[in-house]
Amino acid sequence: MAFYLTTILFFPILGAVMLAGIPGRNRAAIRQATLAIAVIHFLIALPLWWLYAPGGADYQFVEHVPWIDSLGVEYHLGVDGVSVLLTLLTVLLTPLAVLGSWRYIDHHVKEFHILLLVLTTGMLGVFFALDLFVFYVFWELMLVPMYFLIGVWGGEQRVYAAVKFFLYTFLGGVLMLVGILALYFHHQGVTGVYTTSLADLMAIPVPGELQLALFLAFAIAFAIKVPMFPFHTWLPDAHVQAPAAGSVILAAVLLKMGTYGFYRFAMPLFPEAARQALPWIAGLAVVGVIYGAMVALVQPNVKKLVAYSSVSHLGFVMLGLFALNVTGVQGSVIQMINHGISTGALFFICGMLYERRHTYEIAQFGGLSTVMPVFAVLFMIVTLSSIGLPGLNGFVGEFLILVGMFQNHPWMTGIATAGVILAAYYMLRMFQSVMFGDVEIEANRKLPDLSGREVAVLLPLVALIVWIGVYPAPFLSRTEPSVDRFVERVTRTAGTQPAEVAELDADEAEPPEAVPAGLEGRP
Amino acid sequence: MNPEIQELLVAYRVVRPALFPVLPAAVLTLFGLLALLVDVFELGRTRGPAEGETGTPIMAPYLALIGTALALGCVGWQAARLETAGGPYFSGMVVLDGFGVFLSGVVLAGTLLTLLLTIGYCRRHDIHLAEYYHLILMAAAGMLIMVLAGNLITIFVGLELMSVGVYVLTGFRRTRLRSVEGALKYFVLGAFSTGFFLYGMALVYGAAGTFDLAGIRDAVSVPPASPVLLAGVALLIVGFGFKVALVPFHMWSPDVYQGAPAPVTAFMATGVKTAGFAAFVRVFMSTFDGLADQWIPVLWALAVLTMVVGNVAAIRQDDIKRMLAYSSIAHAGYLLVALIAHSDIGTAAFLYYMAAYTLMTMGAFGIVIVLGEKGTENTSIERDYAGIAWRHPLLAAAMALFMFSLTGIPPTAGFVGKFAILSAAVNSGHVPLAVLLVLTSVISAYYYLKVVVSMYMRASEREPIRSQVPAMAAIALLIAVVGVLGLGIFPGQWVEMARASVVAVTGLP
Amino acid sequence: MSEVGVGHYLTLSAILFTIGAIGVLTRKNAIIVFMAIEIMLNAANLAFVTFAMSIGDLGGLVMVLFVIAVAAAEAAVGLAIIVAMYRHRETVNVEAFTAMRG
Amino acid sequence: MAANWIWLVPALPLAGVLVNGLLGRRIGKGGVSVIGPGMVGAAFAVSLWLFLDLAARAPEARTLSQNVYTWISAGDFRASVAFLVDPLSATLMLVVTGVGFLIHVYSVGYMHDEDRRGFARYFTYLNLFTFAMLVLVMADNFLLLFVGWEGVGLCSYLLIGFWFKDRANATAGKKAFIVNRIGDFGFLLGIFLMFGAFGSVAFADVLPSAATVLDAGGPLAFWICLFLFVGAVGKSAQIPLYVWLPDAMAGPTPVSALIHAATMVTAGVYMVARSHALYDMAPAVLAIVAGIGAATALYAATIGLVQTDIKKVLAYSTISQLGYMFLGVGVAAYAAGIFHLVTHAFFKALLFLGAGSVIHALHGEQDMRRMGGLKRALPVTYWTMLAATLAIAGIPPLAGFFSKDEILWRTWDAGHPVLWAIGLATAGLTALYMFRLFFLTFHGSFRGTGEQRQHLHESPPSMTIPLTVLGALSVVGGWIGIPPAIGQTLGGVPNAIESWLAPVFADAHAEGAAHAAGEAHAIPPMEYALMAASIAVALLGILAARYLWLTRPELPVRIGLQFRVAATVLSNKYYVDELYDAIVVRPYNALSHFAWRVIDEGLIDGLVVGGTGAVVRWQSRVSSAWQSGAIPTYVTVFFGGVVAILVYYLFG
Repeated sequence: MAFYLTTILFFPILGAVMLAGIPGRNRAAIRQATLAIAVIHFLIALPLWWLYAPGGADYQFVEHVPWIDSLGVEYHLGVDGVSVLLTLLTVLLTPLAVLGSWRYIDHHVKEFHILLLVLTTGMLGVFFALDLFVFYVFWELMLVPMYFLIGVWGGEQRVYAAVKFFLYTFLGGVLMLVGILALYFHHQGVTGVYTTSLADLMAIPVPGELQLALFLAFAIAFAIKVPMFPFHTWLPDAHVQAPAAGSVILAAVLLKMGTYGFYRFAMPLFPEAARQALPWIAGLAVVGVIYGAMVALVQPNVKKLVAYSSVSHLGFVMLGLFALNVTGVQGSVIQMINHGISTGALFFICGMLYERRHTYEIAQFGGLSTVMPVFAVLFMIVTLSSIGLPGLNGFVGEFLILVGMFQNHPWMTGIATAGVILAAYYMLRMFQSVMFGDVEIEANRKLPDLSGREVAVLLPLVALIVWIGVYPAPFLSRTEPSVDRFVERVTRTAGTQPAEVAELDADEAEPPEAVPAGLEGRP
Repeated sequence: MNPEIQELLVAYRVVRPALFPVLPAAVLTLFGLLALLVDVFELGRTRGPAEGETGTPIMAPYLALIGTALALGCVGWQAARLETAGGPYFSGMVVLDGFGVFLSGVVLAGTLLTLLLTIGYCRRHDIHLAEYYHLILMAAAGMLIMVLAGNLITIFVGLELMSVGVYVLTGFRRTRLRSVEGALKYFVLGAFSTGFFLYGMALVYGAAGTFDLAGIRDAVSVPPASPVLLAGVALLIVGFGFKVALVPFHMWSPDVYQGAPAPVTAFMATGVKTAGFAAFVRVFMSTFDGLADQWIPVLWALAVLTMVVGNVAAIRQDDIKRMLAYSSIAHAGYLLVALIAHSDIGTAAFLYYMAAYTLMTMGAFGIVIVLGEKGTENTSIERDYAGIAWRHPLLAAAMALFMFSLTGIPPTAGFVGKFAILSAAVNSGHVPLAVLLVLTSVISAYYYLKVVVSMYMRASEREPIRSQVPAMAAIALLIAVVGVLGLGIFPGQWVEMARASVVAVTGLP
Repeated sequence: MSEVGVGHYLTLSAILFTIGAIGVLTRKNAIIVFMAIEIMLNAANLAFVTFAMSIGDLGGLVMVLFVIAVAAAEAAVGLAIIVAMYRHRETVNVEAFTAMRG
Repeated sequence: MAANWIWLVPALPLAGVLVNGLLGRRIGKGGVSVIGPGMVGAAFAVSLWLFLDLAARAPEARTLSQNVYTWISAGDFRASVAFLVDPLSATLMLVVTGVGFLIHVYSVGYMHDEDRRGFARYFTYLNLFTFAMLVLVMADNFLLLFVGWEGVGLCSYLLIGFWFKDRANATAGKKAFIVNRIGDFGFLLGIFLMFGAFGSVAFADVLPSAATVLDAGGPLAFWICLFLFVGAVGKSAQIPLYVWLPDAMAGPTPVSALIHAATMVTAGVYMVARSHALYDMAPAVLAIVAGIGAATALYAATIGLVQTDIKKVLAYSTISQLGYMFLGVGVAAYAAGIFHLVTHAFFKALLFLGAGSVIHALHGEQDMRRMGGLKRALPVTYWTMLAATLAIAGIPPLAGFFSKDEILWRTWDAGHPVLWAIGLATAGLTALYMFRLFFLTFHGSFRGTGEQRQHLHESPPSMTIPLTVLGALSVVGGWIGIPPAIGQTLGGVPNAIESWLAPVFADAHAEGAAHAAGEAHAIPPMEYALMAASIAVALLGILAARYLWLTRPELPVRIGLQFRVAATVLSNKYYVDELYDAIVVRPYNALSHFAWRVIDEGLIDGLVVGGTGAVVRWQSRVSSAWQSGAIPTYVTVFFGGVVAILVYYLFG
């Protein structure tokens, strides 16, 4: 198990290389091969679910290999509960994305699948990285394949959307890079050691003003990715233009990198600044919740509507992170997964609509329940999940976020809670326009219902929607210790820092008790 | 034994170690002359198509290649022997230090790649003169001299050897207006700047009483600086600024880059810039070390202007060579930031970036070169590059890699280089400069992406480019690709090497 | 007072240099521009010689030799370029060559 | 142990959902007809068993609970899927499964014309509803209650829009869901506050300690209760969130009977009663509850008076009766509120089913102006409807009389004469509009088309049997709650329901407990007087209805013309929908549009992002302009640079 994470991380690249050997003309073979690779990848990563020991070390499956000695950069990977869940989400969505693109992608099939696999590696790297340099490398790396996915296989405005996506994210990224460097030299100034290791950087106190500035540098990068209001305008364009699989990955995983960034880097590294900025960020999150819901309401385009709904949903996630208590953060984490599942499914659904009618205009549909009953059922469940119906996954996350946040910031939460009304409004309105009523447009009269392949795409997601909604305990329990530590770290006051750090070190030095044999703790 | 021979041997034993630092330059010169000579005697040429016409030189290109490779080997030898290498050489006119050796390697790598790319280019565009190779080697020799110079005179000589060669190379396709126009502009402005450079040298000489870099440092280390010295420094900044194309001394470069034959442009963008910066950095980091407070503000302003103007102007270019010219102006701005950092970290960053920059720029021009067709270089991004990704997938992928590297996206050499420069800037407290650097990089992303967009996301509306990649060019491109990725993914030893090379530069004799 | 000193030589050199520079700035004829540049180089030569004499160092004089050699080389190349240019446009007006711009 | 089998009650309908939903098309209509009602019937049987098990215990030991699993546990927050069966929930379980079973059976007949897929879908939804409603009433914590709460809302949405091909139906469903969500928003805030105050949302933690944690009349208690009540207002269609219920009549009629009359809409009443320990700490909110209840009762009754759609009349009647229930719980007569809930479930379900039978017979006709004289054609329907109408009108000894009177008396007794008067007036109006409906439908002459007349037929047994059963319940249902005032005269007949519920309500309401225990104490003479008054008012209403719509049918028209403004306002339901549309929906939509077009596309994307791009492009043009291509320009710029640096060094 020494290089378990590395195996997971680079397996898709290996797959991509193999794929490169298949002649581009043989599309079926490429699709099948990619599917096989993605499924194997999923199976390789799946044991994480069991092998990860929630009560064990902070980070597990840790890998530590010197990389750039002179800069103090190490190839340092590890996962905690949150990254385990996000990893599994990622590896689950990749095969589904392949399946979902089976017919959607009809040109340059080989290149598409290669990029999809490379993208997977990029995303996983972000979730595994315990070194800021490594993190940044993967953060930017995944930009490239996504850029191509949008730009080459997207809709009419694809180039504009792709470039906008790239520039927005890149802008945030480079500012963060300056922040990383400032922190790096600050650490060197304090300890005399050059390092980009997250744990080491977390161990030193950062003076107030510097901390705030650095936090902002990180926060802007992540806020763009989340995306938080008002940094969100790249999202609708990117989503509308991206091919179905691209939208799915974008919504389900890429956006999580923003919130994950807050969780893993921005907030633990700069806890005091995070607390100082809390009213602003939480305020923006609340605005995002309401604003996203409002703008979603008036969209004439299904995909754009779902895109704006993401702005709203991720506002909830941000709110939960800044609840700064375990309940809220747990909700936030579970909501990251939920959003990935539900919105991922919604974008698959958009893709299925598009495959049939080559349009996303809501007005072009109507009455589809009659002609596509199976589709109607699945679409309905996903819609309900998205509006947070209790018993489905969305509710668990939203409720925990709100109940957690409410304990600290009742007014903001009160406003954000109104989001649940608005969500019902725009989602049901869209659902009704697409699915209910009589079939009025001739082209819709003979639409085929979902094929077996399409059902296979949606079914796992729907199963998860119900599972998390009904029995979220396995998910919550896996993240609870990690979230505990996060909350403890972020809420700790400055005065107690040295002692706490020492304690932390002591903890790390002890062999983790609950880790099964053969798993490494932190060295 | 014949006493004369013995005498010669003794002389050789004395001379040999003294020649050691200039060995690569000597090898280049030798082979350059050889290439010219064999051609003069019409050796190694194919028969011309008609009686009395010249054929294609066969031997000259390979002589040039071999010479460059040998020179590179000599640099390797130098690197290996660096620690035991004594000095001073040529009374201090030449220094042999890690800094110089590293950059010699970079220059020669650039030259080698240029040559590899040139051979196919010349064949395609019917350039059948061996002088071409001769000039490249001589210019490269000039560059090496600049890189190792320990004296302002040496710098000047190297500079001129390089410049004159490149003037001619720029106008080499003399039947084409643009080539000649480029040469004219380069020449007039180059000579003009030489005037300033010389006058600056004179003033510094007047203030310090010597041309020797170490001597000048000793002389000027006592403040306050006299106005004569400051004026001299100012004019040296102008002179170097011209060679490396800093705004506002950059205006020649877009026109010249666009007009010159593509391999020459590549050579200029890499070799000339490297050599210019090498001397620039050496003079300012060591010789004018004590005057840092005086020159940093000026360079600061120039860096800001260079990064902004270079990047901003690039976004509206359609000609890829012109776009790359502006891009190289912008990169000069980044490199200047490393100099402004005024620290070992900064210098190491400079070295690393120079290597990375050479590889990625060379790669980008390499693609430009191989995509040319007989009679046209196919340089329009919008028209010629549209949709080539699906016709030439490997070339396009490589081009995309170079573009992303120039943008600074990991895992490429460009990213690590930018990381290094940013580190240096932040470490020295030039955070605003660092922020400006990254913001202008975002602008740069726009025009680099434009190339990618055109290649991958636009449909071609012209008849397809028929282009075969000559084997030599393929090797060059492969080297560039491997280099860009290698320096990006495993930058460790290169960073290490750059760091180690810096130690020596401060220990200037 | 009336002794011709370093200051005078340097002033002359500076004046020459300025004349040369202004020549480059104002004249359009490539050959005249080139000659103006030569004036600048020679102004620098004058400065070298002056400083060399005042310091008592040979370096400056050596430098002048290099400059003269380089100027000759540049003249050769420069004139060749001007000839090539004339072949294209039948003019040596530098403003006539603006095929590349922007 | 009975407690170990509690889960079976909700699980049975859930099994029905799975079978009907997944295999519905395979097992066919016949299979679905067995599974759908069968599962609910089985749930009823289990409920009955649990009820008997409870009844066999000592009053203070009448609590069964079962923790199925921990649902959510995150940080301090914990919520379980756990069920509580106590007298209150047992009562509701019986109502839900019992009435639910009858309506399921009825539906088999009513929905007969649906195709296979639709039939299965219908029973899937209906079973799902039963499941959710059972979760709601059996939950042992507020969060699980909320699950059921939203679950029933979902089913309501699905069933209202069951015939989704007509966009109006789907729209009505959507409206119901969204308006309910507004209430749920309040409910959620209430839960948040409660969790903050108590650190738990379980009944067992919150309710017993309410008196110690909350200050009586304090702001915390006030806000918790008020927010919870907002939820109740939404779900139980009270002012100002009642607007969805009349539209909800778009659903199939059995659905209206089950969801929009008998069970779901009473969830608010149940919830207030369940959390009475909290409400007792917030008298101000109780006053609001009572006030809104009374106002809604009267208000809806006035609208009901002029509606012509038979189901709309019943819908407004439901709103009105729910108002009564809130009036009851608002004056802390929780048992009385629940009592009315139970009796109302019987007679209102019956009224809807009867109306359904009529509609069925008339092939979908719902306008009373095209009915009349159906007495002969639909005898079973007629007689059962009569029982129900009398019950709702409050004629003794039918069900409605006892429960309604109990509420009125307790209102008076609690010192709210004004609310009592409103209640009384409403009682009169209820009798009036219900008999208007009755007379217009069954008496007089038939006003429909000839074709309709030919096809008039009594409904099949699957429909008439439930009608009969409910008819019987409407008659006798009230006898479980005979007030002492009558009970003592009858020889000590106890108030069964009150004493049954006493363990639930006793702790907070000592007086009620004593009252309920059937202890003989002086009956104030006022109680008899008020009783007489309400009977008189009811009779008056019936007579007036008879006069207006049977004897002088042209008179209502004349009155309408006379008071044209009032009539228009009433028949347009006080223009409240239009009002909401104007002050909420349209501004919200307009604002959304503004946010999109102006803020998103204009300000952020246009001005900031586009502006940045424009500035860069403009700069680029400027740079290009300098790059003129002419050597003199280049030299000049170059020289400018030289001069600038020299000036900086020599003069700077």
